[in-house]
Amino acid sequence: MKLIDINQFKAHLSDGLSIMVGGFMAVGTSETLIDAIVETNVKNLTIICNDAGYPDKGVGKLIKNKQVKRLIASHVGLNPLVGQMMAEGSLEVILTPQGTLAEQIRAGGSGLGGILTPTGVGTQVEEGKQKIIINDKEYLLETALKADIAIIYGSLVDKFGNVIYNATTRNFNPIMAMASEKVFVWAEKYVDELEPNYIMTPHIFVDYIVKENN
Amino acid sequence: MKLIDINQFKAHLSDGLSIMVGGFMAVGTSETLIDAIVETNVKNLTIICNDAGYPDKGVGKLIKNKQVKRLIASHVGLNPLVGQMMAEGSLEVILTPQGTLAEQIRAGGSGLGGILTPTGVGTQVEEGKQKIIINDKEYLLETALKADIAIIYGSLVDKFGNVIYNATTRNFNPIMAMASEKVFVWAEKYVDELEPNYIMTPHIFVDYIVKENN
Amino acid sequence: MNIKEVIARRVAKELKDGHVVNLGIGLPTLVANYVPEGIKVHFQSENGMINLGPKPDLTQEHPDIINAGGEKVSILTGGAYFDSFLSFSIIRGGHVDLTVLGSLEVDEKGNIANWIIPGKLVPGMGGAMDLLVGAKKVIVAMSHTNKGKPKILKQCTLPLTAKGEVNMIFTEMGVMEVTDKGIRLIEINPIYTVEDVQNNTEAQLIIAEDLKAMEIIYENNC
Amino acid sequence: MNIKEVIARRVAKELKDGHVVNLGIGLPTLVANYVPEGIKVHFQSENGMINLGPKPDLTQEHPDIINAGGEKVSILTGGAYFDSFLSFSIIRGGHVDLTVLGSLEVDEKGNIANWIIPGKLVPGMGGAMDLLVGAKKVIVAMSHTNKGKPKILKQCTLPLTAKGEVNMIFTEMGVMEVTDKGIRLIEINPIYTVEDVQNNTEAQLIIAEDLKAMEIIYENNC
Repeated sequence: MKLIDINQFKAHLSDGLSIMVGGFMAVGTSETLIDAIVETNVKNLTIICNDAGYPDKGVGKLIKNKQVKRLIASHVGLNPLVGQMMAEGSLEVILTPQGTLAEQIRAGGSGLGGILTPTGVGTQVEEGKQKIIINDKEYLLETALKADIAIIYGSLVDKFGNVIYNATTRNFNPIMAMASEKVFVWAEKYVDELEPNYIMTPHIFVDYIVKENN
Repeated sequence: MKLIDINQFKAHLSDGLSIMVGGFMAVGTSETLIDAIVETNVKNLTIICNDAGYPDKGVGKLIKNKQVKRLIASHVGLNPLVGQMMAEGSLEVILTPQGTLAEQIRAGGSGLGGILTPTGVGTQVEEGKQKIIINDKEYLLETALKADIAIIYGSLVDKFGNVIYNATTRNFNPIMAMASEKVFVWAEKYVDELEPNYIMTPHIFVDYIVKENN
Repeated sequence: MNIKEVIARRVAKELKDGHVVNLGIGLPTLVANYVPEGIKVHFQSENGMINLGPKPDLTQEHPDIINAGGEKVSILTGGAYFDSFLSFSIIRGGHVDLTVLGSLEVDEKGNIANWIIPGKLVPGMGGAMDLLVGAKKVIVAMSHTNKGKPKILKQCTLPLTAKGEVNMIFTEMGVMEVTDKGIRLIEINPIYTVEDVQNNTEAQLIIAEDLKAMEIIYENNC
Repeated sequence: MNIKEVIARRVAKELKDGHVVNLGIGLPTLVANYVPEGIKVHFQSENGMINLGPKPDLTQEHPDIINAGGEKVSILTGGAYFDSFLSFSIIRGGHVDLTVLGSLEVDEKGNIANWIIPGKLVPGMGGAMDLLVGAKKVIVAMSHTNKGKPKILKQCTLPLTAKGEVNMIFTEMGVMEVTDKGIRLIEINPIYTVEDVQNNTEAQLIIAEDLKAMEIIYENNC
């Protein structure tokens, strides 16, 4: 397990990366790591996140700073900038049902090719997708999703990289930690050791623990 | 939430039921609930369990008592009776890779039609199954699995039916609690209330809490 | 009492003891204020909690505890937190008894459109498509018309959120069921006539033989 | 030292610092006894734990803590428990660096057969099919022959557990790599000649130009 500081985290960033960002309406998003990405000013990012955050919170900061080429999310309604940029053509947005997005990410981290969901059948979401009938019911084949990097918000992180999330900060963090090549976790609180039974993300998914000043 | 006793549990049992039984080599299996099923002597059961337990432990007791028509499991090697009964033709065994079994049960509880796994490609496991190619890689389409009843072993169960499992007793219990019509949980310890952040099976999946003498 | 309150109060009567309920953002959220006495309902929030409690006061609120609308909330005794993945297993897997959603359009086939107005408004579907497909019962709670234009149509004109999933529609004018034969008006707000309701509805309504007055508690005119 | 120990000691040298490792039941389990000094390996058990520790003494053992073979074990500092579903996400998802499995047969295409002898023995595949497909590196650790009959074949005769997934084979006679061109002998136990090894192997071996002596710590003859 590697404990690194913000500058070392920045050294992993480059143009064109795909980044999974944990959080729901920016709760469970590490603003520290987002700010670091803003500071590096890397461009053409693909961001995978439940939503677009707010203009000055969460992934919204990256969007505002024009670092994002493509956003994969389920909801962008609370960030008016997104609608504007979509209309201008300066941001590509792939809207995905929230449950499907969760399944795609988990499939990516679990070595599955994809899953069959009834969600989106008969809507625009089915366009271009394979439909499979099982027991007379139609399902969409939704394929697995992975990323180069995940930034994870842990409420408690131990020195091994084990993570516990508090309350609704958990959201997409655990599955994103499984589906990315390099996983960085920032902690609200750094502790020595966590109770094995209550760990939500085991250390083997975490590549780096980032601490503001190490 | 309904707190019931063993006799009330027995009243839910009948011939021909499909029953998911949590546990791995009988660790995380409620012997109390297994014994109750043995006592009712209901027949022609379909049992879905990771393994066949031991002849006198876990689902092995149901097999020994000739109550099981069909067993869906990943491993039966530690119960010699099973091999014998398979050879005689008195027990149908469907062997499934352990990870696939877990995915099928979770899919059943999650409203998915199935999942695409690379496990089993090029083996007997692929027989009769649809193969789907994604990004030049072959996957098997494994369909969802559900049951009439699940019997769950909780280490700690609160009065609402929330469950926490200790150590390796967790195994298949959480996903089985999601995939069955009626879910019965037996507890090693009955408590008043559990910490919301560490609950592993939320109460909404649990229909009945069974207590030996209520 | 405004229109939203009328609708929320009536929808609340559909809640049954032990129900797992997911309320959409906006009007549907108000339903939680009118849970009938003597029953216990478990509100689920798709961002990862069950047994959602009321808005806490400033001293009680915690930045880690929000609902799907991003508002700070509380959790009741017996509640639990979980991740988004399990949350949608709950939703898609048929473990939610009832969902209440707002809408832009609904039609006589039970189709619903509420996630996009092409070229104008693109909020995204969030969890709505999963809720519509997965919840055992889908209730649409909305104003009957939009600036005088009907929202209950023969056929939705906007891109669908789900096909044939709506079970009931609650508006300030009445209560409707989606049946194989079309939309059936089963309760009417006594301040309107059947003609009023039909005139504000594009779909041809089937009028229940035992049409009842909408069971709402009127405190004043709306 | 018996055959099993020879093999386990040699396999242990493949362990690298930080590796996530899953050991099969039987011979492979012994590998845990010979982790090279100075490195830390995280042993995973598919029934739901990471950082598996040694067998506890009677006062320390707990009925809730077992490995995939059903034996009572311990957990080391930094370890975690999880359910079977997450456990196989770890396995299938490429988060296991190395798995060591025993086998009945292996062939020159990297095929492996170790879960069934039709009509005779039907233990089931347990987690083996997932481990073979998901682990980054697959090591087969087994006796070179079965009652004098080769187990390393041109083509497996028993039903496969996985197709083309084996990377290396460790036996008491030597160490082999599965390559595109066939099985390459890269280390040989000095008590055997190349001819001995080939005579006990059905597949045609490719002999490495830099064939080395098998790096084992001999305490006595086996």
